[in-house]
Amino acid sequence: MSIQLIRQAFNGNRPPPKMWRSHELKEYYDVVIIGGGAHGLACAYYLAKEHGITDVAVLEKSYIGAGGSGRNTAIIRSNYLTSEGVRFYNQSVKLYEQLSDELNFNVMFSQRGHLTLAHTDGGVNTMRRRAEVNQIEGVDSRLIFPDDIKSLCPYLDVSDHPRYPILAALYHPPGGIIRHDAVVWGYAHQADVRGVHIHQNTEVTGIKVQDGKVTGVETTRGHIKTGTVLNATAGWASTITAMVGVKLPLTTIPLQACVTEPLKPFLDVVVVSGSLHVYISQTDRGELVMGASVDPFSSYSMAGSLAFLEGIAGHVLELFPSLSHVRILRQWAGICEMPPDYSPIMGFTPVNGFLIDVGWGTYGFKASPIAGKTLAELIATGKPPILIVPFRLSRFEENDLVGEKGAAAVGH
Amino acid sequence: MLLLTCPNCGDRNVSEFRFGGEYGPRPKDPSATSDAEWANYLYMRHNVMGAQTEWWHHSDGCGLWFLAERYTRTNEVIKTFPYVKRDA
Amino acid sequence: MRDGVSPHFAIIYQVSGAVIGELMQTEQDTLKTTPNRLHPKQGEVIDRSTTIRFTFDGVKYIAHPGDTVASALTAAGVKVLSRSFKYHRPRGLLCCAGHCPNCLVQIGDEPNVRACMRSVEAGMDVRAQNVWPSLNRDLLSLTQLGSRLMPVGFYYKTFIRPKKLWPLYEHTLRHAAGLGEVDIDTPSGKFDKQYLHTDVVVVGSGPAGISAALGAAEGGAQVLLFDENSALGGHLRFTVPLHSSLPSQVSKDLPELLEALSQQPNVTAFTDTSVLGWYQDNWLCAAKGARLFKIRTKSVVVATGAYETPLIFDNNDLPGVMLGSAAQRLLHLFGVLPGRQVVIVTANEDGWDVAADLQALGVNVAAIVDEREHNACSSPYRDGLANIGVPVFYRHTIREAIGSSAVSGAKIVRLDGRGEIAPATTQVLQCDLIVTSMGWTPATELLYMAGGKSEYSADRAETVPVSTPPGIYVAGRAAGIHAVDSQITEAWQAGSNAATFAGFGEFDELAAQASDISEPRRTSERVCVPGKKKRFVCYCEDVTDEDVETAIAEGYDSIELLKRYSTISMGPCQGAMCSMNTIHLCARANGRTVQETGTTTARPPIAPVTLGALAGQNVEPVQTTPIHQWHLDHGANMMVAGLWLRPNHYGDPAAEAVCVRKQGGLIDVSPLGKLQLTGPGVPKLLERIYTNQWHNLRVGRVRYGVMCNDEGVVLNDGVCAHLKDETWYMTTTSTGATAVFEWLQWWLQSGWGEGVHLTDLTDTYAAFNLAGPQSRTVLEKLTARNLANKAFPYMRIRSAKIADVPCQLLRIGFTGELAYEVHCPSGYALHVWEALMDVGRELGIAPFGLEAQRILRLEKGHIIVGQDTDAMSDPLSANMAWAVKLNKPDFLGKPSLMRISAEGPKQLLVGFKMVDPDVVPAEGLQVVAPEVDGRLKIIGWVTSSRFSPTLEEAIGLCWLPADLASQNGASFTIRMGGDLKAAHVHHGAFYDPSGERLRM
Amino acid sequence: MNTSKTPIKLTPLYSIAQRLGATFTEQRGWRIPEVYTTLKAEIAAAQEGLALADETPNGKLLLEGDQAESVLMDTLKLGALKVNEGHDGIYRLRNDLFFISTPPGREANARKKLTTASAAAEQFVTVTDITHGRAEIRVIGPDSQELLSKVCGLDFHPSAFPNETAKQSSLAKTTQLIIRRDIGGVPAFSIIGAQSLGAYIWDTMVEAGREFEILPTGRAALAALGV
Repeated sequence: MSIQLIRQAFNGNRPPPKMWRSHELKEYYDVVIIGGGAHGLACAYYLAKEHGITDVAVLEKSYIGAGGSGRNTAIIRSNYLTSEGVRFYNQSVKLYEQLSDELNFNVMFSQRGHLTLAHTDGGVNTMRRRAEVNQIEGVDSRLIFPDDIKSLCPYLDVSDHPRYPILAALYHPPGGIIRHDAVVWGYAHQADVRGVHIHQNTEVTGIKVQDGKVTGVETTRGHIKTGTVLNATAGWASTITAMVGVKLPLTTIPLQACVTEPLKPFLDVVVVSGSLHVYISQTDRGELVMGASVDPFSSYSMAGSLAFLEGIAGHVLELFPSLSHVRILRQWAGICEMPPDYSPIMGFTPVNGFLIDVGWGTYGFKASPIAGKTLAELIATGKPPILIVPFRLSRFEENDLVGEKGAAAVGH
Repeated sequence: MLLLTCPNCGDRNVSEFRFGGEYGPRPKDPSATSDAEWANYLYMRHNVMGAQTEWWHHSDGCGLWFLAERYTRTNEVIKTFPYVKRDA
Repeated sequence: MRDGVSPHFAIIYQVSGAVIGELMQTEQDTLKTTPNRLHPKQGEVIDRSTTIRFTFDGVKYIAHPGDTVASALTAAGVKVLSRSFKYHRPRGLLCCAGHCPNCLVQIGDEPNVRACMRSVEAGMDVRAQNVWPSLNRDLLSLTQLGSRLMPVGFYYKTFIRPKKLWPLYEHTLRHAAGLGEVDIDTPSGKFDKQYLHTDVVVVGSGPAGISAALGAAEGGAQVLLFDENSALGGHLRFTVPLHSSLPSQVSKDLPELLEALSQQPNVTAFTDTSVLGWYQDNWLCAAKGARLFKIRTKSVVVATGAYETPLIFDNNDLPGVMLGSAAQRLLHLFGVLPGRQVVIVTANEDGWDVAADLQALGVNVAAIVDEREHNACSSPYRDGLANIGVPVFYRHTIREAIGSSAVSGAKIVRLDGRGEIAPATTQVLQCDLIVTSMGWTPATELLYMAGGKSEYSADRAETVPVSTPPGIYVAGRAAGIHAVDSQITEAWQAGSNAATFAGFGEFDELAAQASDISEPRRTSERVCVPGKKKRFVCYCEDVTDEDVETAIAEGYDSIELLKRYSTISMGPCQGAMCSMNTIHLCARANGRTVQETGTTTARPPIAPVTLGALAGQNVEPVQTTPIHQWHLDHGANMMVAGLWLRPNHYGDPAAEAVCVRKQGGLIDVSPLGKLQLTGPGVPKLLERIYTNQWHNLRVGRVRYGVMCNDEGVVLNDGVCAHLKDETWYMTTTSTGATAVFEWLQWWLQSGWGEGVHLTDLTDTYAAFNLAGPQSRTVLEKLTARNLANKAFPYMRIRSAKIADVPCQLLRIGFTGELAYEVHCPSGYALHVWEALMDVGRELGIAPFGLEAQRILRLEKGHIIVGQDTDAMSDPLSANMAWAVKLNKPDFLGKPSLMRISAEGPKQLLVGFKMVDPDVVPAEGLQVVAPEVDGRLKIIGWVTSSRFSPTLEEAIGLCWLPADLASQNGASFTIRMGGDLKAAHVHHGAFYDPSGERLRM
Repeated sequence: MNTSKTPIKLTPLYSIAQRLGATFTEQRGWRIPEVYTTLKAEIAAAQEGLALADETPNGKLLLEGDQAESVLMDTLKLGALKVNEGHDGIYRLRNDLFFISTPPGREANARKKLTTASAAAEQFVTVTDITHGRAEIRVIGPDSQELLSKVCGLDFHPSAFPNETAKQSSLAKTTQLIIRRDIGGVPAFSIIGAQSLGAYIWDTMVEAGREFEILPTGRAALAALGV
């Protein structure tokens, strides 16, 4: 029990402390971060905490966490295909493991284990490939077979199913789920405590560039002078980057999710099926949170579709036939900016002082702590940390794409 | 569900179609492009939040590839039209 | 009106006393009586002629057909139906309309059923949810003792340290949370879907909905009318509408409206059908039991009514605190008394209606507590109720519901001139029922989803629609119209406008404009009466008004942040009961107006819907070849390959492979993509889409080709034959057939199509590969065509009759043996296959499956696109450089391949053998190099591996760094389990490297 | 060279019919169910309820080319057809693409005629026989519209889908050509799609049609109905 709560319990009418404050827009900030999601706020926090850079504004056009940070299905894992991906996300998981303590805010990271199912021989091979790469990189991850799958997740149908038999699964014990909003609020609070200005309802309308260098930002609340701008706007990244005349290799596509009514706990692991395009977990409150692959066409619209609900219901029942009476309570959508190689784009752009933290596709939330930390280091030192070098924008021109694409497409 | 007008078959549910991405023609003379120009063609996208010209394929219908202009924020389709080769 | 409607007026007055008497005699010890059941009355939906039995937590109850679980239990005097989510407080009926969480129960294997909406069925096993050990003695309710330590968001502030205890805390939290249970043995059930097309959809069948449907149908439009209740009529089914200018006529409104509807052939009505959401382009979704409707309409009338808004006061969640409309539903639809002694708390005439209703049916009205001044009340019952001595407290409101597990009294309090609680004015009234009628929240979810907007009207204390998108119309209470005659006239016009929008009749600008309806204020702005105990805003999540204030003070001050932090409106009611009250509280705490505070986004589904209904009938396409049944009949082990079901083997794949090498085998390769290209432009097209040369391929010849995209990534491979002058026949991989067809269609239609026609013949021809040294002998017995090597060499195509069937023969194969691919019209497939098998059997030929084929091709070092290559692989790296002609003019992928060629590939796909021939490294294992610090560096990976039954050793393909791969015999190590196993590079085919056998 | 059997053509629904215990007849070299249950019941289903028939033996040609229309007009004296319209078994699917349906066994002749005509006219027109490539399943009966509304998003109301029109659409997640071909005033729809999906489509229709007591109907009943 925290002292804070006990104090709050017996303090009678005294208002609880503010998590973050409101400020007038200053004329100048050392660093302006566009996007008040988990990435932007984490970067602000690490800038202040690790580099002593506190003259930072985080500009959010809506409320903090309104975008992908509050719309994802809150799955954390590091069992990627490439060494670059595994190393990067492994650091992220390690930061997440310490995050409640670091932020003094329980983000409820539940490392309950993560299962990726394989339904074909090719799928089994890909899972084995990932397990091997993971193990070599020191990440707990292994291939398991139906008996073990059944004992971890009794409700899965591991029978000799005609259409999508479960042949094996990649089991990743440290993977799990988290309370995504809490991550946003925790970072926002600790950034605020260190002097960062969080400006909600402040939309960027333009970026000033002189002689190839950023000089300021126009907002709906006025002009800000600055020499360093970080674009951490995820789905909207292309629209912000277009303000400095740079084109990105991104396509914005909605990603949808839904949640059921609360049920007594019966699903203890996160279950993912690539072939069936579904992932499912049960929150601590008992709801099933379910997501699918990105929508079939690009859009900035966050209106969900019926086709998504129909598809995911069919696929969930394919895996868990006993859930046919379970009711969907709510659906929603977020937007993702998909890069061609399913890997982020982080760091410098041709415009001096304009940095990007984009290309986060469907895997951005998982990376929030490490993305924030490495970008803070880049901003503070001017040197890209080794972990994010593979993710530079110039890789596309250099024909040096990241290999995560290898596993993502082509399914013979 | 979005209704899309196939220039051949008329109004159909969008689920009958396959999205073909933002319109961006292949360089006329690929051998004369620089690496940067080629990368621009392969990877870079306007990705506008607004009216976008894009390819669609009536894959569950007549098999026509055609173009649409659509507002990407609202998904409102402004118009659809068959592709016409500009110059041979 | 067409089918779908069952008028609820089939009233059966006779009580079957004999049946009940019999029941009472035999089981009087256990069977619960129904003390709260009233005498029969008009309009009730129960059939008193029979009685059915069900159990609730193991106790037996009786019900009549037409009863809901909740009405039957209330008739029996049951007040507590559930326990709350967080504090496990007892909860009873609140809305009786399926909108709140208070009556969620488990019925059999179905969790979270709304007891007030579910009809009783004989033998139903109803159980309370989330209670331990029982509903009436739920020990988890002890959590409220610590509720001061569990304010809103308490879990964010606790259990942070020590970290290792968090999993334990989490386990406890999880098991205290959740509602119903999933039974692992639940059968998958029968569900289906139907598409509906119409001109106008009307959602909600109250007086407004029915009138709108009639108005639209009159114009000639086809109308679908939906209602979530079991009968049409909306609130007219259980209210006596007196607030009309035509009091003598409106009592007949419902029968008249229903009669008019039954005369109208253009309307089809659906009861028990919830409209779940509006999606783009007027695409609606509705659910009726196990069926999902997907509806395309031209226009929509939203006549969804309103939710009655609960009042927030101390212990406002106590069983026995009920909404006015809930009490009326119980009385009129089910003949059930909600209580014996009632205190009515109100701010409008609706409360007086309820009072009159209850009084007339024998409930003692202990008091009417009206927050308005005496002169503000215009109820026609005012004097009547006062005259018979019903105490009325004007300018009073309720302060607290008294009682432990059910209401036993009400504490009321006077309001001063400013509407604040006047000190020392508290009185306690005895009662077992507290009914609140404080006003309405329009059910605007559908309107908002469709893009409509509302504004808050401070005069009315309600939101009223201010703009609707084209084709969307609002009527009735959803539009802020409460008086029944206004509802009917306005809705008629809305329906008529909807029909006009759908193309029926001329648009009448003047008539189309909604007239300015003057409505008296019915809704109180007072949403909360301060006090000292718990006051619930959100019943689903146990959020109190203090929680809301605390959250706002902490900084969660926008409505969206407040929702996420407090979880208010995120439970089963999805805000139906709490959203308006929350906005008021949020506005007040922030010192802003209700309008400025805004609302949260409305998200489908409006009513919770089962996964079964959304999934519908299981339709997952499966493709089978024309001889599928033969494979099954011959013991084939089938595997899924894309959409296809194909034989993996017939028992012993290694033996099948050996048989092909020694005598021969026959494999069904019908799923191969087969495309016909005709026209003078074909050679030019082939040059552009393949990486090698095509213009010089003569008629009768076959060539292998690789297709790349412009990134230079391998998309597909296969052979293409030059059949006739302007006719070509292309094959693709089986799972890539559709993709290649669309790919070619794209290039043809976007500028490269001149002089080319493309036809997909994948399904028109079956294809069998006859491979092995005996294949020529077999085929010769079935054809007159000269098959001699000279007449029909390797990589040629010939037409021939095989077993009297006209076929195309291609001398190609994946196995490295002399082989013929027989392409025959699909209808003849079984005939040709059986003819080949009949002849071949004598020569030792056996059928073989995909596994044997994979072994055989690996022995030849052939790659499989998609297994040995992935979405990053180019042909120069993937050992296919021989099929790339960089010196020909532009083709797809050329600039990228030129660059790769100039820079040199970084990785190469290459064959390998193991040093220990019995060790087969599984596909997916990594090639590693130990570093100085002992760590392993990944330098490649195994894409294919098998134990070769021909060579009797392990062989495989893997990706390696180019310098290593280019040295034949170079050693490297593969990580297997904890060990590193040695392997070496092998250039060329493992078997018959010179390729003599296929040219025999 | 030895051949023991005369070649016989089987439809993708042959095994299903065998399992249902149908009796078979031969139609232009195709083995086709004669009766599944009783002739009377099958006729009644088609006229009053819902029947399902395998008509795969019908000839099927594709005619492609910008000049396909003029070739058709010249050879068959056919009037102009709009897209989706049909006449005498000829359906326009696109400006440059026609689907031609012939009685069983007539496809070869039709093909020859059209090929000759396009060669004579020196037009670049491709005629392809896809008879073996497509399963053709006809649903017949007053309930057929309702049945199709369970598996396909098209509007099957006669005002939106008149007799003798053809549309290509998604049916049960597969691409199908749907032609409305009423039989003596009774609504009927031919569903024409990849033969490899034929068994799947048949099973899906049977499942969806259970509530209408759908009945497989053989050649005998169709003949009695004048098909």
